Parts: sequence; structure tokens; C-alpha cells
Amino acid sequence: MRYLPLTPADRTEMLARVGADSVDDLFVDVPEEARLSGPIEGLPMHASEMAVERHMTALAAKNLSAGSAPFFLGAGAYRHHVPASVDHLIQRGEFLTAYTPYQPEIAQGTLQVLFEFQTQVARLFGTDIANASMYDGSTACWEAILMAARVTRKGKAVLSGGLHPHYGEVVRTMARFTRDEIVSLGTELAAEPDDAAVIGAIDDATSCVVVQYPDVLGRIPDLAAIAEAAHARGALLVAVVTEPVALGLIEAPGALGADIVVGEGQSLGVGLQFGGPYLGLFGCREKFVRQMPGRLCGETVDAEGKRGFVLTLSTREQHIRREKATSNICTNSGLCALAFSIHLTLLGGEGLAQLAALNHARARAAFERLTRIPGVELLNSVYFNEATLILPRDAREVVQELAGRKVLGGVSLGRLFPVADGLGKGLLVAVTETTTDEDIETFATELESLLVGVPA
Amino acid sequence: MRYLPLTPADRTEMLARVGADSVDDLFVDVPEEARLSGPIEGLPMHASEMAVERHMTALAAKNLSAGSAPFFLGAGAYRHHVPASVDHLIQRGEFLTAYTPYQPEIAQGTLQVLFEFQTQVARLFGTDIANASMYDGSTACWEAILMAARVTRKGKAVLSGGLHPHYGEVVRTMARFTRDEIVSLGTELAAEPDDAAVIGAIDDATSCVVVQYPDVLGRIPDLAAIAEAAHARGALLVAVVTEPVALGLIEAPGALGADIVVGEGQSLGVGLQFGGPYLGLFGCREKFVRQMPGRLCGETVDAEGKRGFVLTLSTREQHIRREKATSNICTNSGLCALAFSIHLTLLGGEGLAQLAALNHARARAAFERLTRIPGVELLNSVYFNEATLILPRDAREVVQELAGRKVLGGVSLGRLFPVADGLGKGLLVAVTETTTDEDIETFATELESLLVGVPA
Amino acid sequence: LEEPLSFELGAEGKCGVDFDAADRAPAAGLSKFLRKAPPALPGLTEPEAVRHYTRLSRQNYAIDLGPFPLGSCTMKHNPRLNESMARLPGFADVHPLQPQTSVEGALEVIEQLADWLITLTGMASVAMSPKAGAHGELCGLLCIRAALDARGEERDVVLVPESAHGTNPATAAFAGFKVQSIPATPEGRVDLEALKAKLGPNVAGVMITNPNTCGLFEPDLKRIADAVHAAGGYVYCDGANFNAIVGKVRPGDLGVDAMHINLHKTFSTPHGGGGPGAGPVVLSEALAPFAPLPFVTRGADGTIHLVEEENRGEGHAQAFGRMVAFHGQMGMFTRALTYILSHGADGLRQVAEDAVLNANYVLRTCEDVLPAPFAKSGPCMHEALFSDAGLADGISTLDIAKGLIDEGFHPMTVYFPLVVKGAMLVEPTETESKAGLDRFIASLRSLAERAKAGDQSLHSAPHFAPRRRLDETLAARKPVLVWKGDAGEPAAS
Amino acid sequence: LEEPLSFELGAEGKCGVDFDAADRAPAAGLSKFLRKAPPALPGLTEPEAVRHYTRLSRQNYAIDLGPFPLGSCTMKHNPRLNESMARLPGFADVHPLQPQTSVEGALEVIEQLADWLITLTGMASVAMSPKAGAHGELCGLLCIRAALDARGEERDVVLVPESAHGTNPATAAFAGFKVQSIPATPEGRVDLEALKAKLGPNVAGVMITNPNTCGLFEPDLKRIADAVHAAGGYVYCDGANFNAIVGKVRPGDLGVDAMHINLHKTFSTPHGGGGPGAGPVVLSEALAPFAPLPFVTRGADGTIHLVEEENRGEGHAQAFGRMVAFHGQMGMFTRALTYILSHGADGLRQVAEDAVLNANYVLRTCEDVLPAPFAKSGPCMHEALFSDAGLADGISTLDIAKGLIDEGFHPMTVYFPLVVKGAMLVEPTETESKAGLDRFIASLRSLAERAKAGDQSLHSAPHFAPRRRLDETLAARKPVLVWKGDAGEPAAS
Repeated sequence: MRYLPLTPADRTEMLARVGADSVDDLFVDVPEEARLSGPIEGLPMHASEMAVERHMTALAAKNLSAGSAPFFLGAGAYRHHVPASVDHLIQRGEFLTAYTPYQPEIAQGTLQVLFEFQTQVARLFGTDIANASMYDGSTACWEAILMAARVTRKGKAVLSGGLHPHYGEVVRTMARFTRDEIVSLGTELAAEPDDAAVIGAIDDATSCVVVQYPDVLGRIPDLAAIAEAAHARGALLVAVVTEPVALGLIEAPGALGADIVVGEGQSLGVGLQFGGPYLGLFGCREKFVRQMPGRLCGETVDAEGKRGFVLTLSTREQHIRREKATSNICTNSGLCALAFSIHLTLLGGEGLAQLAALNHARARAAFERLTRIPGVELLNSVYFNEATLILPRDAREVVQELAGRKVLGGVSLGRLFPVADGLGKGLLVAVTETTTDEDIETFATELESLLVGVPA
Repeated sequence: MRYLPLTPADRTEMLARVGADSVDDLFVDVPEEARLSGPIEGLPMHASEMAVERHMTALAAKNLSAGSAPFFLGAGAYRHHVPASVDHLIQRGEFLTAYTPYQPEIAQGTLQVLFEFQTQVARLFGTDIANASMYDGSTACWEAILMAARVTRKGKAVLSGGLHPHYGEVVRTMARFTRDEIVSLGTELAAEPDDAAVIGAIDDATSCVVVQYPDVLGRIPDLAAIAEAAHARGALLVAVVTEPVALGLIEAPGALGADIVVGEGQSLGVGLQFGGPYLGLFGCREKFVRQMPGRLCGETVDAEGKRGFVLTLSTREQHIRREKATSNICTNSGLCALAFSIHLTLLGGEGLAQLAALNHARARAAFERLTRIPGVELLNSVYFNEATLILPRDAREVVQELAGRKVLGGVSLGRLFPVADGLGKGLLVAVTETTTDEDIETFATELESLLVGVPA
Repeated sequence: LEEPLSFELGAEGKCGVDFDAADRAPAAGLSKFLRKAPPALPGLTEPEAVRHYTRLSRQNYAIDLGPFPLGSCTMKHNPRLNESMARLPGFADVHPLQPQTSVEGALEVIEQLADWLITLTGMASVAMSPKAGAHGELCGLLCIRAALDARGEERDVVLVPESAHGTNPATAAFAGFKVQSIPATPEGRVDLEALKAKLGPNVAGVMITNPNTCGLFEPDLKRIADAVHAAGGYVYCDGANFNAIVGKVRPGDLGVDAMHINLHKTFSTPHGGGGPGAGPVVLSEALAPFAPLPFVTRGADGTIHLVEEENRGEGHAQAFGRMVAFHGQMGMFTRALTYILSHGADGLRQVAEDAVLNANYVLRTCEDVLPAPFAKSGPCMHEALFSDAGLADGISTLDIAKGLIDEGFHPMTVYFPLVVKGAMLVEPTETESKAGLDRFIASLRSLAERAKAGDQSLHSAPHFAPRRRLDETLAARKPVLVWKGDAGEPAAS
Repeated sequence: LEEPLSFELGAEGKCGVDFDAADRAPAAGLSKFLRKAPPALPGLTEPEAVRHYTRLSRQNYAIDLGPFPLGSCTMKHNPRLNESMARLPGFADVHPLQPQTSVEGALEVIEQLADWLITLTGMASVAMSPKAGAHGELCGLLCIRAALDARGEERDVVLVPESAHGTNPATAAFAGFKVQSIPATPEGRVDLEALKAKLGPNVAGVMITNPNTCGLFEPDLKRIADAVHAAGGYVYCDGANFNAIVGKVRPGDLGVDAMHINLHKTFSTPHGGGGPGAGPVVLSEALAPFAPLPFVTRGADGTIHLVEEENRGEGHAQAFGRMVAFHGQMGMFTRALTYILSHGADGLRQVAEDAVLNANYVLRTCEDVLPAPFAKSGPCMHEALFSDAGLADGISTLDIAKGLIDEGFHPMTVYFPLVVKGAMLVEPTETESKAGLDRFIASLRSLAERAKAGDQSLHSAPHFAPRRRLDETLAARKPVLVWKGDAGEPAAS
């Protein structure tokens, strides 16, 4: 077996050294009736690399990959072009096969990357500080709500109707068990986001308001106004960014008054991956540092006075503080953070701005074309690279029919909001720098053909 | 431009430092009439990674890759499964982006690999020593003939009719200019190789006989008998191995008396690559060492007495010896040698033997099935993983028609030997561990349908 | 050689990415949202970036460089096939919300992996979406909460042995439970009688690590489970150490109700310097109905379905909700399934046997020079536990650990579990060769001898690492979490 | 840390590859050919192999780690996109003898690259199959031989400047020519008058490197070419240094008849520790008809054809034959084309400008501390040439070179070209940043100062490399080329 270096001779010699007759002597503590006498039945035995490769390749071939079809999905996961050097670098064994940097003297590579990552996230979000990453955007959002409760010592969170419904689901699921109070505003097909409703829902019991920016329908809320209203009642503004590329074009949430900014970092470096692993981003005001969840990397010096980096403030964390920890999170999303950080380093601020401008331009091209289809209307007054189209019929069916024509034509609001009425004709369409004119034309042609019967 | 680190500000500052008004001042030596005033016209300007990726991917998609069709080509290039770790390791920047190890203190990685590679090749070929690689099998073959001439001080080489015709072409092309004498025996559709003809062609003027093992039709010559006859007339036996995997099953040429063994190493680690880069293998008797072409890595010690490795015997080489060098070769095939060496290290001797046994077994399965097709006959009395089928009609057309049905069904002898008569019905079919039962069945069914009209 | 921060290397306007030009200006309506200037993030061209990260990487120790015997972390070889399979466009370039008909292969990966996990553990079901071990623990406890809710019971205590991973009590608290500790026996096991004494109508369940953090199998687990069940509670098993027993015993046969599986431990997905992980949770019949959304089911006709909010219907009415956006750690699923298929049922059993053999080999070859508190109890499982009792005054576990760095090895887990003074927990895993172990053992023995002899140079180890010992107190006292060097506050150098 | 040889690590029967079982025994007829025992090659399992090669790799310096200013070698950044494109199955997993209809994309890559090379050089044609630079030289000289043969002339002398790469005279000899040397002027150029004096009816041609190995452009190249042509000869240009002039001047405009292009120099295919390279040869109208088989042509209708022996026909009757099996270095073609498309016509021009600017920057910032023999002649091209004249007694170029290793840099090319005493040839390339160059320059200046001051510690440099200076004499005197440690002759340790 190719991954097991012990030879039969080694095993014999080692068993003799440990004083066991057979390896089963080492499993004496396992109750005899539970001990398996051989490989579990009904499962295949070991297989060659070639055989496994064939099996997995056949499964992969059953999926329609985004690169092989006109592709317009977003809704919290975006397809961007990742430079080839990113994947090359994260595959270096020294990054890929290292553990959490518990021994900083021999983990400066990972640690310096995390310090750079934290700085990048903080600057991107416009926050003072950031942590070393969370599981993903949705769990980071829940952690932000918990943290806001710790900071404000209040327990009621208001969720904008523009928050990604999966994020809302995660929050409500968790809150059901922690008994936190969650006020979820409804989602409606309006050209403008629900800023007024959010502001109206804030009261003195409110720990935070959670607002996505741009929101799940592609609209852009007025964070500054919401922040002002929240702060007036002693509540925090938690901004949620599911498309960090947008921040190359529109103002950083921290600069608009958000107290905590969380997000999904998948857009940069990580890729679609059928939903995971992804990368939770978490930034906030410096004064909240000891209430933050997740790992933090900090600068220090070594015994010779040289700059170095360590994991720090671990007194917040579960392995020290146990049941009093700020979170039970242990693993972060280190390798995804590395990929994000490399991609953002390659871009730089100006590159990110260019990338964002290109995304927006491509989206304008797409929506110009798509809204020329009779019966198709654009919901949004403004958008970055994603917006909501109103179709003349249920978008769920349309998406299915498009897939049958090898077009991945967006996310239906019916799938995202299965229990909400009145959203069924909404189709969320995302466009990035990877979207070509031919993609747009194919999509438009097929959509038109479905909707108004023009032959494809 | 993503690969150019100088900023406009850097350029201005540096030009000032070198005392130039503009960069064109640095090109004053270029005659003014020849200086181009701007980018060459008619060529595209720089392009994004994404755009280039699209262009290249579209070109790649126009090829029918071996993995996407039943595949039976060999004739000097074999498709084997290469473990994923091989490609991972050769892509490490420290291997990939290093130069020829002219500074051995900081090139021990490459040098130790070459030393290990030389040892592996020598043991595989059954020769005393081996060099650090050549361009490919065909050029190694020509270098072997030149070396035999230096060793024997004679100038006539006899080529077996079983030598790969491209190798023969290379030899004849080069000899035409060097005025060496080459005796090329004809290739015939016989069950046995032309050992007798080879032996009969040896005379006292013969420097070497060149015999492929297994030969290009998949037959296996009796090297020991040929070696004996050659040695009796003061000639050397040059054995050519185009499928090194065979040496897991059949005896090493060196052990049978070959004086020089050359080969193509592509089978291990390198892959098909549409013919290049490949890997020339070169082993010989130790007493010929100073007549060898190509780089050699040798063991030595450093100033502290530690074992280390250096390029050695460079007095044979062009950069020292100039027009008196043993060869003009400069570059070797270092990265391919690394891939070969890693693959062979993963296999080990026993793994190679298993791999060879599996290749042979798969080939037996294929030829059992294929020869059940009416009118299809097997030429060879024995074979390793490749043999010649005699079809009822011209194999060139059959190969074309099979390709139309998405079956890559071997190499026609008509393509390999365009000027030889009587070989047209020959089809060279190679089978490796990558060939599945379904591949064989599809091939057989399509072939039968073409030949005898059974509907596919 | 020192490597500057990317911010120190970069320059305004440098960029390692080229773009097509944007052919449309920002929409007029967007003007009030536009930022005034690009983010203050200096860029690097590709040559500079490749060099920066390549050089940084070389300051890391990694499993690709040598043994990484961190107890309870299972740092085993990460096969490269797993990486290449996870990068197939059919897996890596697929959106989580694509129509099901366009992702059937991806759903099949999830289903096949789920089937293996269920079979290997002898459980009824598995929740695939948890993102890591601690997230899996949370999932398991939420299932217990949901099951209790369904029974209409308000049990609010979870019993946790004092040797548990820190995540266990943190998770219990996060899920809204009160934590009560259970002591260990002198043999390093859960005290069955002490546990029984705490059972009662307020006890929701118990969280047990098996094999436990002393590297020992809990022989009483079935009895513990029976007692807990009899008292109306559930048994959560921390599966971080499943590597020691995979293919040798099924937790389901021991009465476990929920157990997370760290795919990055037992099934070799790479740790990546701290994640991502993946923590599927296998569930007993009793807890299976409460597993969170989304999940993948295979119908009687063999077809595969993704169950989400929109189609949960009556059949899955009890599912407690969604723990994450999307489906979980797909990239880790492809790697883990690749690994599992490579090993097969026979290979996985061999994994456990070799992991346990390697650990016992370390235990027996070192127990004469380092105290091994539970060595007399019998064989250990996949990790060998030592203590720093008996070293010369002032020399401690930390010094041994840092000394190992100078010998070219990563240290073992130190000061954990807490039940042993100056604990050193060595987990070699099955992917170390005997020759490699012999070198490690020789180094460990030599360090133990030096420590006993009072070699004070160990205090200043490591000497041959990229950094000497780092001042962690300074880092925590005045946290510097982001670089501000370009804001007039130069970073320390 | 030391890394043993794989043979010292491996064990009989260890294997890092699993196989399906062979379902058929060897054929009876094969029995007399079977080997008695497997080759004596110990194997490694995958974890051991990954570690062995990862650790070995770390004993290498590489462009990914820092500047690699080897003059005349053009060690520039190797973009990762090139690697990923070359690995697309449509390129990497295609057999050279597949029917043309199944490899049209591969042929198109060859044709597109050929078209770029022809256009960039202003030549008539290109032979793509040569495997490396020296092989390309051979191809060019064989074309000249074939052209002379076609003219019925037996010219047997090739003129080569004394500053030429060693491959030039070796190649000329290999192609059956006699070599006559041409001296250099004091300014480091070819002596035009000396060359003219040697021209005659026995001269087949001249081999000239431009820019030459002193890092200078040959301003007389056109005049040289005119003189050679007038005398009935051909001009071969060694294109190793094309990086300095790509996009700035076309060799075809200067009268060149043949020039090889090192794809691994100008067009960034990775050097891989010594190859593989690729050496296409561009040809003038006069030599184009003689280009070797096989080649790719584009018909008037835009379709692409592969011309081989079987279909050379009348149109290609003069092709001189085949230099290699198959089509040449396809894997390098895909990388080079990817690189060329990335840069475009504007980027390639910028490449030359930045390469030349970087070299002049090194020249002008160091000429005050290191003698630069041709610095007064004007600007250099892509490389700066220094000499060790004026260093303290006994300290030489070699000591400066080894001293650079301790500073974290790869040394420059040393003792070449031969026309300068203790030559140091520094080629930074365009992919070094100004900041990186400034660090290199600071180190070089400091070493020059130390050398002038007679710092004897330079003799024993490097001190901080994986090895101290190695005994090359011992290696050559008693060559040990293979490991024999298991045959009772232990390797030195």
C-alpha cells in the first residue's frame, strides 16, 4: 500500500520490541465483542491510484463545470479568474502540509502570511483590525452577532431583508439554541434596499443590525445612515460582504461606520468549489479586540530582538478558556486565507479597483442585453456585478430549462427564498470578468427563446 | 504587465543613474535603419492571463487526448500512468527554476538527483555507468554510434531493420553530414527479428551494430548472440530501448552483452507530450567513460569532508574542449530526468516488475481479443506490451477511419515506413496498464465493424 | 534570510494581474457609493509574489519535510492524488447553487463519502455540512438539543471529562449547555462511577473522546453509553482520534449517538497551516432525524437528491436547520473520498494498526528515559504520553520540545492533556517509516538524557530555526495585529 | 540537514505505487527472455518519496528564491500560467503519431509559435524540431551544409569569434566543418577586417553571437553579413542573447541566414536544473528550403498540415532529413507561446528594454568598484561584464562568486567570456525589481570592497550553503558516477 511505509519485516521487528505477539494485542482495550476480525464487509479493498483517478474523474465528468458553459450564478459565491501562481504557491508542501502554527519558531511562513492577511482584510474592509479567518461568511456572520451581544450586553439582532437567506437561516438556527432574539425583516422585490425598515426596527434592546452590502438582490444599502441610526440606540452595525471584489469600486463598510464587518472571501483565490471550503472574513474596531472570535496573529520579537509573529490573545480561545471562550472555533481556513492573500497581493489596491471596474462594466453589458428581451426587467436601481431580473414567469423553471440547454443562467429567488411569496419571478444574475460577450449573447438568446418562443 | 517589476518611476530613476535620456540611448549600437520604432506591426499586444488561458484551452480542446478515447499507440512513445506526486514534486520552484548546477554548493538537490538517476539508469540497463541524460532516445542513439566510432576507431554502423525508423532517419541524416557509413537493414513483416541479418552484416570495419530491444515491431532480438558476433569482430553492440518498462520483465541489455545501451525514458514520469520534451538515456561500460557524451554527475567531498556531488569530467564537454568535445550537447533533459527518477523511485525494482507484468498481461488480453476478428493476425511470436497486427487492408486508412470513430487504434507501418513496400497492412498496437477491458472491446468492435462490416 | 512583509516590498500601482480594459464606465447611479481611492494595498508583480511566498514557505516546518508528531492532531502524509482530484474542474469549478441536474457527480461524491463514513462507524446517518471538528461537535450537540426539544425535555447539563479537548466544553457552552466535569481515573480513563453519580434528569448527555487524550481506548465506553441512555441522555463521542481505530471497531457498536470525524485527521485532507478542516458528524438512529440541512439522500431507485429548505417536505420536518451556507467542505470531501477509495476497507484497517504500532514503538523505546505515566496500564493507542517529571531542575517539557526543533523535528503536543504534569503527547501516525521513527526516537532519547543531566543550553533552544524563542507575552500585552508601517509607525525590525 | 540517497533510504520491496493484479501470466514464448530477478532498485513509499525530494529540492538555489544573474543564461521568472497550460490534457496527453485530424490544436500551437518567431526575427522560415540551443546550432549548420551541397560546393571552414559559446566550435566540428577563430577588437567586438581577411572559397560561413558574449551589440553585423554573403558564405547567428533585442531589432534585417532561439532563455520556459530546452532555428530565404523534417505548414486555405517523410513530396524535396524522432519540444512550445501571447508585441519590446536597462544599471552602479573592461565603449546590452583585475593578491573571481552565495544570491557567470581576465558576466534580466537589484548591487559592492581589502575569508566561502567548496579534482580523478554502497563499497559519508 503506497502510503504505508512499514514493511512486513518492520512490523514483525517492532511488535517484538513492544512485546506483543500480534498487532491485535495492542487493541486489548477494545471490548472483544466489538472488535472487528477483518476488513468491514461490503466495502471495496484498496485500489491503485489509476483506478481511483478513473472513479473520481468519472464523477467529476457528471458535473457541468462553470468554465464549460455560459455561467451567471452568484448569490454569495462568485466565479473569478484566479492567477495560476496562486494555486502553485498554496500547493507548496511547506504551506499545504503544515499544522496550526503552535510552534512559531518553525512556522513563521504561515504566521507572516496571516499577519499580512489580517492587514489586507482590515484595509479592504476599512476596519482597524481583522482576525486570521473563520469557516465562511455565514458562520462569521453568526459570530459577529454573538460578539455584538458581548460588546453591547444586549441580545436582539435585526437582520435586513437583504441578507443572504442562507446566512439568515444559519443565524436563526443557531439562535434557536442559544435563545438569542432575531428579528428578520422580509425580502421584497423593490428597486431599493430596505434601509428604512432596518432603521425602523432598531430599538434600545438591539445589539446590532446586520446589513449585507451589496445585498443579496444586488442593491446597495446606505450604510452610513444605518450606522448613525444604530449608534444612536447603542447598537452596532454589522456589515456583511459576500463579494469582496465590490470593495474595489464602492466604499469600504468600515469607512461608512460599520463596527464589525464580516464577509465571504471565496471570490479571491479560492474559487467556487461547490460551496466549500470557503473563507470567513472578520474585521472590527480595535477596541473590541478581546471580544473577537477566532485566531489572531500578532507581531512580536524573538530572543534576539528580531521581528516575528505568533498566535496571540489565545486567552479568548477554547483551548485555554474552555467553556468561557469567545467561540468554540478552533480550525480556521488557513489555506484559503493564504490563497486570498496571494491573490490580493498580486492585485494590489489598484488592481482590485481595475478588477472591480471590469466586473461592473461586464455586468452593465449583460444587463443592457438581457433587458432588451421582451418581458424581462431589471429590478435594481444600481448594482455592482449582480442584480435581479424580473421574468414574466417563475424563474425556477427557467433556470432548470436553461440548464437543459447547457446555460447556467443565475439563481432563482424561488430557490433562495422557498417560503417567501411574491419573489418567484426574480432571477439573480451575476456577471464577472470571466463573462464573455458570447456568454451573454448565448444566455440572452436562450432566455429569449424560452420566454417568447424565438427559436434558439 | 504582470511579469515586469520595474515601474515607470523605477525606469526614470534608473535611466538617470545610468546617464541616459531614454531607453533608446542604450540601443545606440543597433544600426539606426534596423531599429524598430515601436511594437512590430500585425502582432497582438499583451493579454491578460485569462485571455491567454482561453486561447490555449481552445487549442487544447481541438486535440483528442489519449485519456479521452480508447488509445493504442506506441512506436517509441508509451502512455503510462504517472503518480500525481511526480508532477507535484517537479513543479517545486527549487527544481523547476534552477539552472544547470554550475555552482554545486547551492545545487546539491539537482546534483544528488542526477547521481541517483545515473545509478537507476545503469541498474535498469545493466550497464556499469550512465550519464545525466540526453535530449531523447533518437539523438542518444546517434551519439552512441559516434561514441562507438571513437572507442573502436572504426566508422561503419549497422542498423537492424527493427530499429525505430525515426531513429534510423536521424542517424542517416546526421551521418550524411559527418560522412559516417551507415548500413541500414530492411524491415520485413516476419514473426522473428532480423538477428541473423544483423550478424551477417558485421565485418571488420564495423564499429557497432544497433539493435532495438524490443524492436519497433514488438519482437525481441537475441542480444546475447548478436553481442557475441559483434565482439568477435571488434564491434560494439548498441542496444536501444524505447520502452524501459519492458526491462521490468525481460533481461537488461547490459547483462546480455550490450556495450552501450541507449533509450527513451519518456515512459516513466514524463508522459506523451506530443513527442517532447523526452528523455534520452545513455549507459555504457565504465572503461568508455572518457568517451561518453553528455553531462556526468560525480560524487566527491566538500572542504569539510562531507559527501557532495558535482558535474564532472567536463573536459569532455564543449564548454571546455570546444571543437574537440565528445559532443556539442549542452543542455540535458534535467527536469525529465527528475520525473523519471521520482517515478522509478516510487516503483522500485519490484514495482517495476509488477508494472511490466501488468503491461504484458493487458497486452495478452488485447491481442487475444483482436485476433478473434476475422482476417486479423498477429505477426509476432513473442511481444512485451506492443506487437504488430496484420490487417486485411491498408492500415493507414484503418487508423484514419478509427480516429473518425474516436478510437486511437495504433500506428500504421505505412506511416512509420513510408518508402518500404509490403508493410502497408501492418498495424502496431501498444497496450499498457492504462488500457481497460472496455477500451479493448471498443477498439475490437470498431475495428471489426470497419474490416468486416459488422455494425458498430 | 529575512523576508520583508509584502507591504514593505510592494509599491503603489504594482500589479501582478493584467486585465482587459473595462468597456463601460460606472453607472451614474453608483456615483454616491464609489470609493475615493483604491484600497491602500500595495501590489506585487508575479515574479515578486512568487518569490515572496516561496521564501516565506521555507520558514515553515511541514509534514513534507519530516515527522510532525503532534499528539491528537494526526499529522499524516497528504497524498498528492487527493489534491489533483479536488482540482478537477468538475469539482473545483462548480457553483453550490447550480441546478441539481448539473451537479449529479458532486452530489454523488457527498453520498459516497457519507456511505463510507456511516459504514466505517456503524452509525445510522451522517450530517456532512459541518466545517471543522469543533463545528461538528456543535452539530452533534444541536442534534441532542433538537432531540430533547422533540421529547419536550429541558435538560441543560453536559458532562465532559477533564481530559477533553478544549473545544468540548466551549462547544457545549456555545450550544447553551452547562458543563460539568468528570474526573479521570489514575489509569487515565473516565471514572465510570463518578460519571454515573452525575447522571440525572438534567443531564442531556456526555462528551467523551475515544481513544481519549491520554492515547488510551476507553474500555468502559459501552457501559458509559448504557448508563447515559438509561438516564435519558445521549453520548457524544469526540472522533478526533478515530485514526487509531478506523476499521478495527465501529463506534456505533459501542453505543455512541453522535461523533464528528475530522477529515483532516483520519482521512488525510491537508491541514494547510490551520485549516480548512471538515467535520461530518455520524448520528445514531435516535439523532438522525434532526440532522441539519442541507443533505444528500439516495432514493430507492438509486437516484440522488439534495434536500434543502425548498424541498425538505414532511420527511425531513425535524431537521434542525442550517449550520452553514451551502453544502459543507466539498473540496475536503473529494480529497477524503479519494483517500478512502485508495486505502479501501483493508487499507484503513492497516492504517489503524500501523498508527497504533508506531505509537507503541515510541512508547516502549523511550519509557526508560522519559516517565510514561500510563505505560503500565498496557498498550497505548495511536499516541504515546510522556511527562517531564524527573528532568533536572528548571528543565521542562517546553525545553524538550524546542530542543527537538534543533534536531530537525517538529515537537510533539505539549502540556496537554492537562491531567499529566508537563505532558508530551507523541503521535507518529502510520505514515512514518521505521527508519524515520528510529531517528526521531534517538533524538528524543538524547534530549531526555541531556535534560536529566541538566544541560542548560536547552533553555535557549531552538538555535537553528528561522527564529529563536518568541516573546508571546509582549504580543498579547500590546497586540499588533495589522501592519501600520506606512502610516508613520514603522514596524519593529 | 543531510539527506541520504534514495538507495540508502529505500528497502527491497517497498513501493509507492499500487497496481491492479496482472490477470495473465507471461506468454510461454517469453520465458527465455525473462529476467531472473527485478532490477536492484530499492523503492520508497509515497510519504518517503515526497519527503526525500522535497528535502533535496531545498538544497537548490532557484529563480523562485532570488536573483540568478548568470550571464548568457537568461534566468528570468517562469510564469506559472505556462506550466498550467502545458499540462492541459489536450497538449500533455497526446501522442506524436496520432492521426492529424486528432491533433489539429497541437499543430496549430506549433504553427502559431513559428509565425511569431518568424515575425519577431524578420526571417523567412523556422525549423521547430531542434531540442536545445546547441541542437539548433547544429540544425543551422546542417542547413548551410545542405545549401552548399545543393550548390555543389565543398566549403569546409566555419569562422568563429574567440568569444563564442563553447557550443559554437563544437557544433561546427560535429557538423563536419573545420573551425577558424576570429579575434576580438579591444572594444569587445568582432574584428571586421580580420574576418574579411579570412573569407574565401573554402569558407562555408561564420557563427556570430549577437548580442555577443561581452554583452555588446555587434554594430558591424550587417557589414559582416554583406561581406560573408559576397564571399559565398552564410551567416549563423547564435541567438542565446535574443532576450536583449527582441522587439527592438530583427536579425533578418541584419543579414542573418540562420539563428537558433533558446525558448528557455528569451521565452521563459523553465530551465529545470539543466533542461529540457528547445532550440528552433529561424532561416533566411536562402536556407529555408533545407529545413529538416518534420514541419508544420499552413495552406493557402488556412488549414494546417504536418509534413513528414510520407508526404514531403516535391515541394519539400530539399529538406535535409530528420534531426529527432517526432516533432520537437512540444511542451516547451506551449509554454513559449503562452508567454509570447501574454507579453504581446508591446510586452516583448518592453522585456528587451527592461533587461538592457537593468544590466546598465548594474554596470553603472558597480563600475567604480569593479573593473568593467568595455564600460567606456558605451552602454551594454542585457549583461554587464566585469573583471577581477585590481583585487587584492590571491583573491579572484571565484571568491567573489562564492561570496555572493553567502549573501543569498546565485553567482554570475564566471571566467567567461575568455577574452576578459577573471570575467564576471552579470545578467539580471527584466524580471528583477529595482529594489531587488539594489540589494544585489549592495552585496556585490561590499564583496568588491572586501576583495580589494584582501579579506581572506572569501577564500573559504561559501560558509552558509548546504555545502562548502566541493573537491572537483577528486571527482574527475576518480569518477564515482553511480552508487555502489550496497555492493560492499560504502559511499563516502
